[in-house]
Amino acid sequence: MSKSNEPVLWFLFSAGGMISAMVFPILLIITGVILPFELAGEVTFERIHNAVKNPVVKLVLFFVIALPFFHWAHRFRFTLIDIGLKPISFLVSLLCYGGAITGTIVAAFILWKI
Amino acid sequence: MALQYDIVIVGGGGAGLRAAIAIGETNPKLKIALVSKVFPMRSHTVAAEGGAAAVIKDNDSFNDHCLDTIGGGEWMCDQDAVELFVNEAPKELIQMEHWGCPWSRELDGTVAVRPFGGMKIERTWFAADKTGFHLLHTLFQTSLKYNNVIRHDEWFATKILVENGRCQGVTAIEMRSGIMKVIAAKSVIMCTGGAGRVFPFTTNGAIKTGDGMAMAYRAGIPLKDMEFIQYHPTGLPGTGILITEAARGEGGILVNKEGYRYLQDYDLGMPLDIEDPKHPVNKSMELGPRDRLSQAFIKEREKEKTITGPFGDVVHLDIRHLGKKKIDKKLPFVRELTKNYIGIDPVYEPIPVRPVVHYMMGGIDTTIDCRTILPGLFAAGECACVSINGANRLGSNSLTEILVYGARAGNAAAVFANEHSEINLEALEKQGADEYKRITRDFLQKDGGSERIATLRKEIHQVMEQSVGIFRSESGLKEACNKIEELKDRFSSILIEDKSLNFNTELTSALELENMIDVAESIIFSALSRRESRGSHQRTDFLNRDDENFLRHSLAYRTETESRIEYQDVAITKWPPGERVYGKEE
Amino acid sequence: MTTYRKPVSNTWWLESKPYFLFVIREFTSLFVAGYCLFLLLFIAKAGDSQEAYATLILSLKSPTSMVFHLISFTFILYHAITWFNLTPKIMVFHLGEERIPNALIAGAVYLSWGVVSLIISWLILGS
Amino acid sequence: MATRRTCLWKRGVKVSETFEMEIFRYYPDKDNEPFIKSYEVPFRDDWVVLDAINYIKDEIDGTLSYRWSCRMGVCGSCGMMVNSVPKLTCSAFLKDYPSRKIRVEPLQGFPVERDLIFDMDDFMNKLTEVKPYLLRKEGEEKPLEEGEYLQSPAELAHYKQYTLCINCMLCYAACPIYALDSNFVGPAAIALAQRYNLDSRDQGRNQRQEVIASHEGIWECTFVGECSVVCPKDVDPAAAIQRAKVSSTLDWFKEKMIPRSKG
Ligand SMILES: Cc1cc2nc3c(=O)[nH]c(=O)nc-3n(C[C@H](O)[C@H](O)[C@H](O)COP(=O)(O)OP(=O)(O)OC[C@H]3O[C@@H](n4cnc5c(N)ncnc54)[C@H](O)[C@@H]3O)c2cc1C
Ligand code: SF4
Ligand code: F3S
Ligand code: FES
Repeated sequence: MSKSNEPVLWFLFSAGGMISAMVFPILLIITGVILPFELAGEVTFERIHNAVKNPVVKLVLFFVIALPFFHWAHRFRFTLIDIGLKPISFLVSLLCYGGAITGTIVAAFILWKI
Repeated sequence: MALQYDIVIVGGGGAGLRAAIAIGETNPKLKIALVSKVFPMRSHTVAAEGGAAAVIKDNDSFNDHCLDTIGGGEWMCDQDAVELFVNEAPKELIQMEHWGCPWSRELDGTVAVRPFGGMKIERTWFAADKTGFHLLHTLFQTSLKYNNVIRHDEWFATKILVENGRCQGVTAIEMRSGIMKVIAAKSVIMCTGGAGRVFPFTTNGAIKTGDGMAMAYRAGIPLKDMEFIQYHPTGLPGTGILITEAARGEGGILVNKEGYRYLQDYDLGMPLDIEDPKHPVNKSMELGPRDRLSQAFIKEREKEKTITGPFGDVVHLDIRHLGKKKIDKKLPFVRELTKNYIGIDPVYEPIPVRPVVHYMMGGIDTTIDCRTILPGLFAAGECACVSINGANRLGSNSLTEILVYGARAGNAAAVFANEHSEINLEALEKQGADEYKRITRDFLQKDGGSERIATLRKEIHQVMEQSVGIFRSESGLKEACNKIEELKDRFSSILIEDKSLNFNTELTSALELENMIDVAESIIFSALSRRESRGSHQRTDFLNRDDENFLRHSLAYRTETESRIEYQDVAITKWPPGERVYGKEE
Repeated sequence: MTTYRKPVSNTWWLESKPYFLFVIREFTSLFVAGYCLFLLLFIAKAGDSQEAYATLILSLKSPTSMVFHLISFTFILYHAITWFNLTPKIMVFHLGEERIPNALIAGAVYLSWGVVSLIISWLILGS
Repeated sequence: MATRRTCLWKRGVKVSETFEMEIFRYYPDKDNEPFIKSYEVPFRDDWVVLDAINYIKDEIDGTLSYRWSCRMGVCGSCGMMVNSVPKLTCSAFLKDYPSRKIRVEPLQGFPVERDLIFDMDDFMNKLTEVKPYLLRKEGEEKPLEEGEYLQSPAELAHYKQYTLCINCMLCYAACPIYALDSNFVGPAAIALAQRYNLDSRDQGRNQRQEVIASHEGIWECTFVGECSVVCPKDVDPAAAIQRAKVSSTLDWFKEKMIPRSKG
């Protein structure tokens, strides 16, 4: 019935869209001002370090990064097509989803390593 | 080159689509052409609001539906046709349900019914207040299933082709190219709808110019009961947009400028308080028949009890007491229309209304099988007169009629097509060529001309409103006869600026105008000859009903100069003529 | 018969405000991806060593970082708001005949946004 | 006489001089390039744009071609671009354009056949493709004698909104995606498919998915949302499409996760 792979791509896009909308604004505030300017007192390296080493946190972080990559890929693909790159839509898709897959692998690798 | 079909249906409204589906279902081998001057879903059935009547609930009976219809039509209905109609009605509406029509429902999931004017028991099925819209779209969408139905959308039919004493097709202009084609067929069904546009102030859309009636009339087929024209009591001033009778069915009331429910003065019963759980009482007061309500308005105006406004006099239709919730659920379209078109929110303010031309009881004379006197030509819907509506149609009977008789016409035409296979293509092509010549000569290649289409149209409007309105008289009608004569004359010097082929809507407007003049003529002559008052035909010089002489259908035949009127007996089976009783025990 | 078709220019999205806002909405995805990259960097450093992390925090004070964060924040906020506002269109609930009003669903989404943001701050920054 | 303020018909009609109305004209047989022609029209408070166009046709220039019929916003034929916004001209009041600059063009995104008339064939074909009629499984049709299918008001409420489409094509004219790629099935056709999919009496969703769940179906829509903004009947086709995406995605997962789950 599902005639294409669009459902998966759309699912990843939506999940990524939701996650980025929910958590990115607050993360931006934290990494943009709170941490550098110590607005919430000192947050120690140990605290952050231990957190990112925690397997559960790692798993969560993996999704928080990988899904938004797919959100970008899907959306950007259509944006480019809509504003005139339709003739090379295959190439556009390749680059976008390719980018997201690369991003996901890199994320997995980084999280794995630490 | 002629197109060849087994059956051609002219008109893609409710009647035409129902006919097409009927044939599509039972005769998948027959090739059907559905010719319509607008895309089928633009047909004016789309504008019907209130509902469609059929006996479905336990408290109702076929006998009551028949009697309401016949009494409502002041005994001018053919009773065999009414009985057939009433018996078939529930089946047709259930069929619509099975095709997906979103009927409004009771809590238990069965279809809901509402009261309507002139009906003793509530039996009007409805889909909020967009019933015609839902019926038409359901029919149109369902028709897409049948690949033997070939649509010719935006083709304008101009002439019925008769060969060898049989109807063998029509000519039609494909509007996008402007090319005229002969559409040959073994049988033809006319479903072209009404002709409200011959009047200035009407609920009818621009396309309702009586084309089919005029084509039949010119082909020698009589138009029946043309003098009976329904005014709906509640149209919006200015535009003539309809406020459905369902507004009164749900409990809305009509008041004059003093806030008085004036209908009680016109033999329509006594009002109950609007808070009374028994309000509104069926067949009484606001739920009386349309002819009586519209006439009451004129009398009220004579007493200077109506309200004056820039678009003429009005009375108020008050539905405020129903409350926002009920209005939004049952009458959302009423609210949408009044807000958009006159800036009134009926939740908070009464709606100004006045009578407006709404429906043609008369039409192409047909038998109960939808046959006309011309073999091979059938008709159904508002353009036809079988007749179930008599001198005054009851609201919500007509949507059901287009289904019952639409299907019947389809079946009858299929039988006819199966029995008559020979078609004289050569002769038809020649007729087609002549018709094309006529149109080119009279319109497309005509030089000069001085009469604007709009001017002539306005003049017909004027004369119709003045002389064939709610009340008529001999002197007015005679003047109208002369006027029509004059207009026919002036039509020959019509001005056509557009000589191009593609989508030449000036040409089609001219053809419509020609049709309107013919229909107007038949109306005026029929009204002149009927020297009595009955239903919607009220003569100030003949105040009473005259069963002795006029319990008969009038048939208008075309002649060189004017209509020739003949009469035909009304079919009476079980219900002898009696008094019309509203607002009291029968 | 011939027909006329108005050509669509590649700048169609500059020709009307709703279209322009739509394209801006779509372009927010670039900043989403950009911030993803930044997060990766942040995690790599935080998972590495105290020095690496400290250098990163220091660099966050730079104007470049601030400009990056500010612009990203603007676009991602636009993304978040448009996203939440459209959610009720996708999630349709009925209670009997009545449809649960869009405002209620959107309200619930905004509420959870607040809650999620609080939880995240608490988890990262502590009490 | 002016007793109430809100009431247009009572306040009286203001006919304040005239204004210039610009109309898109195109003759396929005479010239290949369309042009804009302006006409001097009375500016009446109670008039809609369609009234002004009718005035032009009746009194000034009989050669102007356009579609209209019901003049009550229900037949769907009078859609045009009014100052670049898709509108039903029978419900767009002149008084809502106080600047008195009105330009009328055919709905955008469609081939123009003549003046304000565009070619609807594409939509008619798409409508046919999405099977907009009630489908029942073999042998599950209820005979007419057994009466109606039961459907509660709540079940009716689930799809009712999507039945309200008048096929006016404003949504197509508003959708940039359709303008860019006319293969896109488009808002109204998808909303109508969804209308039947959500109808408790219908069992034909699988048959519609072929077209709906294809690339040219729901997946081409990028949720611009303008279709719903211009829709005169609040059908909200944008929502219909997004909801179809959700259910098609669920289908995909069901299919992949639970092999052979469909009967
Ligand atoms: C505002 C309004 C509200 C109404 N409400 C109700 C109601 O609540 N209940 C009720 O029972 N009735 C109601 N009626 C009456 C009812 O709607 C009509 O009588 C009925 O719909 C007529 O259907 P039809 O199929 O005969 O004609 P139409 O629907 O008018 O269709 C006519 C068809 O013929 C085609 N046609 C005409 N001329 C030509 C030509 N020359 N060439 C090619 N094609 C042509 C048109 O394109 C169109 O497709 C209402 C009517 C109006 C105007
Ligand atoms: S969805 Fe709305 S805008 Fe689109 S065709 Fe239907 S009614 Fe018109
Ligand atoms: S405008 Fe077009 S892109 Fe989708 S939401 Fe509407 S169909
Ligand atoms: S004329 Fe029918 S919708 Fe405008």
